[in-house]
Amino acid sequence: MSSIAPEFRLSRFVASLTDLIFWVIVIFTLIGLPIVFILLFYIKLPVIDDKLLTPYLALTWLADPSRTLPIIKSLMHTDFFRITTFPGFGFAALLAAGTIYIERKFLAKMQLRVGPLYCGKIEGILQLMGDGLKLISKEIIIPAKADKPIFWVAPLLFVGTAAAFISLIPVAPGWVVADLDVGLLAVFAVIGFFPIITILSSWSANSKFPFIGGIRALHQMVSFEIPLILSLLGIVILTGTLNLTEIVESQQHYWWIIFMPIGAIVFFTTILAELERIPFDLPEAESEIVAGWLTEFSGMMYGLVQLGSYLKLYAFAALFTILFLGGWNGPMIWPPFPQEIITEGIKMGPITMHVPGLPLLDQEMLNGTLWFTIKTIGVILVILLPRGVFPRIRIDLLLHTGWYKLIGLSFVNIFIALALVYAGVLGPGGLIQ
Amino acid sequence: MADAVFLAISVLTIGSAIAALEIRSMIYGSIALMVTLAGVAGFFLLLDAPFVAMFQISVYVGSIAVLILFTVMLVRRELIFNKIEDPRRRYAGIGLMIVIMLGIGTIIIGSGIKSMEVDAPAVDFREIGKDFLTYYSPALVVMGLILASAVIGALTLARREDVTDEQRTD
Amino acid sequence: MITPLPPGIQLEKVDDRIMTLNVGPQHPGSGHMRLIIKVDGDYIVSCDPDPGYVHRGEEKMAEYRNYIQNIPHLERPVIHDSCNILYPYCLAVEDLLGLEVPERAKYIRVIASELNRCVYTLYWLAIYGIFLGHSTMFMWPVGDREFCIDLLEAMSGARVTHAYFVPGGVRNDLPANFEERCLRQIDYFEKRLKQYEDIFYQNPVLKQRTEGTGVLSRMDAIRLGTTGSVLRSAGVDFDVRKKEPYDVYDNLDFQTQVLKEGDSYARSRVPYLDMLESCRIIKDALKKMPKSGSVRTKLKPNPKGGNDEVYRRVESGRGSLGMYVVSDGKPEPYRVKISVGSFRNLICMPYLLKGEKLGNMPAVYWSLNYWPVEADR
Amino acid sequence: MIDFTSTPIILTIILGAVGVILPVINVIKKEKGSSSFYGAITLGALIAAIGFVAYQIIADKVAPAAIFSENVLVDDMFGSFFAITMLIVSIMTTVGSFSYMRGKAHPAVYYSLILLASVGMVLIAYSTDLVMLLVAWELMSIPTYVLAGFMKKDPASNEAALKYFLFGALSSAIIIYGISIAYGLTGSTNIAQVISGFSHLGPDMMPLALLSVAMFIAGFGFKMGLVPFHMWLPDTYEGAPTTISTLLAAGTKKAGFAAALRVIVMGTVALNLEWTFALGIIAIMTMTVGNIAAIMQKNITRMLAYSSIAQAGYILIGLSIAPYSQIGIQAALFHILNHAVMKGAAFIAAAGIITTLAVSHLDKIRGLGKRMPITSIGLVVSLLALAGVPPLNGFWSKLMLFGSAIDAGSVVSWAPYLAIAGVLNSALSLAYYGWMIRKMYFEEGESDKRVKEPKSIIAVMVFSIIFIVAIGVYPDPIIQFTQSAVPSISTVSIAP
Amino acid sequence: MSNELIEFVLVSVALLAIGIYGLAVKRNAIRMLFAIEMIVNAANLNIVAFSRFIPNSQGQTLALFSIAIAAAEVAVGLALIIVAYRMYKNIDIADFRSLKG
Amino acid sequence: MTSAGGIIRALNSGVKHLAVKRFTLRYPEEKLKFVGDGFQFDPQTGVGIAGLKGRHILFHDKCTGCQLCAIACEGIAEAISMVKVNETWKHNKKAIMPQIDYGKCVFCGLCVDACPFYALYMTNDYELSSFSKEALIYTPAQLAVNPKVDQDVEIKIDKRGATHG
Amino acid sequence: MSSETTIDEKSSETVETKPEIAKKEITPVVEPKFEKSLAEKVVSKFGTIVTIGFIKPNRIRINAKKENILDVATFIRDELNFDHAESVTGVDYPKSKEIEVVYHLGSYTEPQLAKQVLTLATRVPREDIPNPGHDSTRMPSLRDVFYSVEFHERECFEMLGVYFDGHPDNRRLLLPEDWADIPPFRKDFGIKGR
Repeated sequence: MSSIAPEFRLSRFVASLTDLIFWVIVIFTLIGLPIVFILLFYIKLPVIDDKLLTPYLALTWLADPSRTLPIIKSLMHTDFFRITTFPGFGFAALLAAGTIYIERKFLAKMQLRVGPLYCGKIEGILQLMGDGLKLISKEIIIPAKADKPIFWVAPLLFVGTAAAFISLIPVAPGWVVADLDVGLLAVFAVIGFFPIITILSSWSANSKFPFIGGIRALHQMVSFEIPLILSLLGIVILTGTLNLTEIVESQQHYWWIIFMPIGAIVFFTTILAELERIPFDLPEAESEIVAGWLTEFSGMMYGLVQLGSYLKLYAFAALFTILFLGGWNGPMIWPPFPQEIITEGIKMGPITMHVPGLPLLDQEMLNGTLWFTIKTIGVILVILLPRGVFPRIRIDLLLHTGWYKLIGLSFVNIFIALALVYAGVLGPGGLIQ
Repeated sequence: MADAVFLAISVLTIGSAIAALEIRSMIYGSIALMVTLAGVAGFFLLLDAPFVAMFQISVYVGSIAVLILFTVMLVRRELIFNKIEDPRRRYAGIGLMIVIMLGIGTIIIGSGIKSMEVDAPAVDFREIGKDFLTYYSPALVVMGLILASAVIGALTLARREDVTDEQRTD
Repeated sequence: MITPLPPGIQLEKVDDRIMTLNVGPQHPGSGHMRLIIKVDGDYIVSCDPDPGYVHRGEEKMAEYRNYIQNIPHLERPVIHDSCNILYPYCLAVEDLLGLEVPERAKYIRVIASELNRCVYTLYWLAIYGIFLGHSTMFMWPVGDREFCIDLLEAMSGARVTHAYFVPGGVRNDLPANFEERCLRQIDYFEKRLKQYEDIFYQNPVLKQRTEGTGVLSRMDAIRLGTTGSVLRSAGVDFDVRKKEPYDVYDNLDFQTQVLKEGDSYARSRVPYLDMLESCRIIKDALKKMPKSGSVRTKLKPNPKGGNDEVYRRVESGRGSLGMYVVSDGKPEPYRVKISVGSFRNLICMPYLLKGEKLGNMPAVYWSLNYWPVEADR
Repeated sequence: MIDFTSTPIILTIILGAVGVILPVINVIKKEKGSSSFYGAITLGALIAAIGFVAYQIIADKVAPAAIFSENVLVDDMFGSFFAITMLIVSIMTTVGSFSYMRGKAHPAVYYSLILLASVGMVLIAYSTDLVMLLVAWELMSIPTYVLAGFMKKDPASNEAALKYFLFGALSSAIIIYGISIAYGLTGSTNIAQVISGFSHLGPDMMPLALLSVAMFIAGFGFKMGLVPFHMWLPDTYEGAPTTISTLLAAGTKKAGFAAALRVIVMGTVALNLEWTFALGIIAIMTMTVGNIAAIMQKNITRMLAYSSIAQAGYILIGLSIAPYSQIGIQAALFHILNHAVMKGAAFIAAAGIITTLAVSHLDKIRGLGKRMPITSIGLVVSLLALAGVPPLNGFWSKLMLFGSAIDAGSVVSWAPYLAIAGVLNSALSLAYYGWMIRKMYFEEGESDKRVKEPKSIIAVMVFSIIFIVAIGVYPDPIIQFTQSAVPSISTVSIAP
Repeated sequence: MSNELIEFVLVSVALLAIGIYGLAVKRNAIRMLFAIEMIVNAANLNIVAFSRFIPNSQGQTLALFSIAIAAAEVAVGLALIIVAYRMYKNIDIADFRSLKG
Repeated sequence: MTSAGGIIRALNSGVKHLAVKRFTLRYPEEKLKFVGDGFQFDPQTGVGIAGLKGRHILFHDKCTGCQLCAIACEGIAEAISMVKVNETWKHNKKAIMPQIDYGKCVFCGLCVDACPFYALYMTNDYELSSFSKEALIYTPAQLAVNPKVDQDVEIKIDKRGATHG
Repeated sequence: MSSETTIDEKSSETVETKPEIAKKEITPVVEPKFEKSLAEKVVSKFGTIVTIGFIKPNRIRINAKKENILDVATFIRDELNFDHAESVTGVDYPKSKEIEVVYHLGSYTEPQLAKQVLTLATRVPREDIPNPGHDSTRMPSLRDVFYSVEFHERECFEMLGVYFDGHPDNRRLLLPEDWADIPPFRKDFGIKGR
């Protein structure tokens, strides 16, 4: 009927499929396995049953289900696991990916639409994967006069900085990649990198629209960093620490949002600005400047920037949870971890598995993670909400808001905190503890 | 391990310091300067002063580097690249650099700071806050005046005069 | 009465600080037109509109077709408001040919015309929303437009290019159960419209952006010969439906919506208030409409007009829309001139944008209720 | 913790608060404030400050000149002396700016920056801690960078400010480096402890200490305009707004001497070094280079700039022979005060000439004596005083300086040569001062029509003439005052 | 703490020398600013390195002060450079020749 | 404070709409139901019968080959041309019938108005896409086929909003 | 297309049966009072310079010579309070070698006049080989009288080649920059295929 759709032949399809499988196997054995072994080499090798767990041993033991768990446990002890998987990148990327899907569905619901629908049969749940595949397979186009090294590196740096931000976030008691004493200051330091990456990438594209967008982003981020920092000083005054874990622990009875609602509001507003989300998405104001500093990105570079910005979204939401909503604190709703598993072992059919202690996956950790995730998703939803409600603000009004109103409000917040400390209500040796 | 890290950071710092001055494109020069500053922050971390390190990164990367990049991008594209200098002055400069390095280096190596003991515990950064509020409190006030004057002055200088005030909303 | 004239458009002195921006025709901030904007920093020094990218010579084409064949062509400039652009043509041709329109057809015309006004205004409002970065305000009007389009489709059989009005009435009678269906949908539509207040018109961010930008004073609005929502937002009470009622508008109960401010916010609000009035008109017309009767006067196959000229105007979604038809006794008109609101409001653009911030450009530009295709004809 | 009611703290509060509030008033006030409104506020604040200092001295609440303290600031006579000097300079600048700033943009910022700079200048003299010194130094420098470039439409002002900024930033960077070494060697930033630490250093550490002191000299020398570091100075003084040149020449330069007195001299004494000889050489070089270069100038402000380099050389005589003569530092202080007034008056007169006649070339001021009589008389008097003509105050301070040099000749053999060089240089300087006076009074100008002189300039002129002549006639009280401000310098007093 | 003090001080001296070299050779205002920043950073490194071996916190306080001072200086300096650029359309101070003498 | 009130009001409105039914027609699966079958015209009374203006249907037994439809289309879209058919009808001596090019047709329905013999109607079939231009030209034989369309979804309005169901 | 239609043949001839509306003195059955009073005001002021084209309900047509059009327009603006122009139209009459320029004037300020549209028409000479802007097809611009005609006159200039003296910005508006044909709304510009 038409000349566009090629004719389908099953034999060719099967042949191409076998071809593909063959090459996958070849490439995996030639490149993948060595990479796996190299990675295993860098994992700190534990001693199990008086034997040093070499990669070879680990690989052979993996066949024996009773020995799998110790290996996984030893893996969970490593920094590698923390950085890549649980409190670090993997967990955050999972939440960020979920955020993208939630955002689209949520916004669609508010706008009386359907949102992603077809990909993945059930309400378009695989849409994100489809988008990712599309972005990966697209050609990366670089402007001819672009400054290529910076242009290439900027998206990677953006994701890297976002990942560094994530590494400072404590998810559950003891579960944080980098537990710094100066955690909050480190957060400020990391936030400072984003405008630089933005301005560099927009400059390197050598095009008018990205540059105007980049300059706007720069103005916005830099001018909102000040109320961001000031709004958090109240908490520092009250807790007397910069360590994020200690800040969470100080909220076991009361969340700081109760005492500092103004600070929370200011911080939330600055989050919106730092994330370039509506109503502060001036850098991407499409009716004036096409897509802001993202105009010239294409293919996976755009995908990386999007990944980075959603990681940033997660990180800021998590920071809000930690600072104002009590982090992982919450009533124990996770059922107690059965002691029998630790002592008796699991009986599954013919195999009885003895697990000599699983100190990592205990009740507190799971409960904390649960509460943290619930609160963070709640904050993310509230961050997403303005996108459906507000129009874009103008640049001068934005700066006016940042410099006049928010800074004033954050000083009010600081004075409230100081008053609480001097009145002896809160802080070291206060009435409420 | 620490030695390797130290070596890496020092090579990075000094190399990028030279690059910041010598690289042709001024944007790359600014990036190299940022690397230098970050390297110094790395030294601070090695020296158990995380507070100063984070402060350094926040201030230098968060504000100074942005300002420098902004200024560099403001100037015309052809000015972003260096002019070729007078080679005589260049050799004189290199000579001066070597003289200073050797001279002060000899003084330092010859002096006794090698023998200073190193087992003192690192200073807790909470001490800094106490210092600020007790001994250095007048200096802190004056510091505030400095920042105020810098902000007032920089704003007044960078403000464009030919746009009338009616056109500004605020 | 007439105050001194504002200066004409003069090209500014070339300065190295002044940058020229071509906003359009492939720019998301303009439709099928180009604005040559000179900016000094963030401020617009001059704006020179350059329409004509979709000029099709409809007026010339109309001279080669007879009065009936012109109908599908003349609605092309504004396919979202096609009933209203055909309306003056039909009125003028009726005057030329001396046709009487049946009473029921007049009411049907009014209903179709008001529904079409809603369709156009919602489309315009949706784009205004997306210009200001309000994505919900894009989706809602486009969705709610469906109610009106559905009704129009039931009436005429087409979703946008209806070709429904003919000289002497309308093409076909209303379908069965139309009154009940129309009332139900219009009631719900009115309810939906009221929800726009919360999220759009009373939104403080929107108010900040649009209030006080691009202010057009009453005197300027009159002198520049603006029309429609631009004129009414500046405090001039002028509506062709009230001032020169055509068909049955003098029987119907409605009010002219006038605001005083003359800024972008008022300009964007007047069409919205008009939509609410349109709902009232439709409900009233449905009540007063004769339940049965002829809807179309029978026409000869090739009607000829006398040696005469007629100028008729109606109130369209963008203001007064006039048709000047000159006949020389042939089946084809000798000259057709379409005087459209978009073209008349175009003259405001250089005056309102001058001295504004570049960020205000979309807000001011689209609030002028400008439809490039109609202005170019 | 330092006492809250001590002089430096009160001064900081008065001047700093007014300085910060002025721009805020400018922002809040919708209509454009006039220049004189802000000028009047500034003048009020400065007079209140100087009154407070005088009250503290008269009420005998000020400690004797001590140099050292446990705290970062000390409330002593040395500081009070410099505070009065600096505040006089600031007042002269402010009053002179009344006419200069008329119709210019941002008067509020201008006066606020003058106030903040005066806070810095005052606090330098009071500070006894290196951190405090550094911070006060910066508070003095940063507003003056801005002030030097305040005339944004004027290329000369831009260039002047940029050069001044680059050298100033370099100087503060070097000072920070010097402080770092001093801190590393002694473990403290308090000057007292630094010096005591220096005096107990082992011999292998001594080169580092010397390096530190050398860096201090270089850093302060940039501001003082000593000869190897003087190349920015004429450009800046010429290009900057002339009233600001007053502040730079008469104010910040003297603040450099205050810092030097606090740090360098003590350091050199503590280290038991022959650094005094190097200072002496620098002194001779400075005055000679300054005077010879000044002869060749054709521009009033540029000539005055070179002349101020030369005057720095005279003052340095006092510093270089400080350990050997009782009145060395006293003479230096006396000359600092005199020079502040004389140079201030000269620059303000130049500013008056530039604002009213819009000329700055020496050939253009022919017949000025008839066109602007009061300004001319003020200029002539201050020039003669600068040259050291007998009945004026410059004579007495120079006499004391050269006398102290001769006095020190009994200890070190090279000291009298300083006096000889000074006398020769004074004679040399008379050449160009006389040249200028001749142009003003004995040559026919383009017109003889009298020009209306700005009242503020007249006020400054009258004040400075009275001051110069009165001290020239009866110098005793000031000499008493300077004597009380001189800290006693000996290795004994250094060890706390 | 396996590094010795002298290593840090030597790095600091290297930075100081590079900064002075830059000031001596370069005539581009922004480059000169870079060089000054390097000297300040060298001093800061020195201070923090010394303070690691001295049992008080004055050193780190001093470093914080000097970082803040450098920030203020850079802000003013860049404003001056921008003003000069608007005037001359150039940032090379060797080309600023309105003042002679 | 009014701005804070406005912000809260807008947010409240947004949150409330999360509970409103969505108003999207899932087009390929659902098709909106139209009034009537298609547009017809009664030349006797001069009034049309409402219906969708979709693709035409041609009744071969009524078409006389009078070309009035083609003449009507002449000034509008030139979509109708008369072609020979291999049929023999008593009332159609020339054996010509309209052939419609849907690449040009604007669906105005004036050809239906022009037909005095009730031979040309419009149906509610509007899915005429094709990969080639040639496939859009419908011969009289193709036009004679009555299209089969299933359109069953209507706008439903209830308390929680309107929806297609 | 299969057949030649009759419509085509007729329209391609373009017989000029109605070249001059103005001189034919169409007399309506009932002349409305208010409109007549308005028209009489103009006639009493200018006498024979102007002629009344027609007086219909809500519509008046006044024909004027192009030399007097500025005076007539000023009078209409100042005395009759018509304050804006709704459209400016040109009608080409090749037979009489003239182009008629028609101004439709309306009023916002006077409530009585809201429903009135005053048609002010004038005629300018037409040349067979047009050279827009440089031939005799020109008339004074009404821009200084009715400000709103600015863009309309620009359109009239490019579409019919009537040059308006005194218009500040007589440039092309809608047509492309490289349009080099005769003005398209003249009758001798034919549509392709017709």
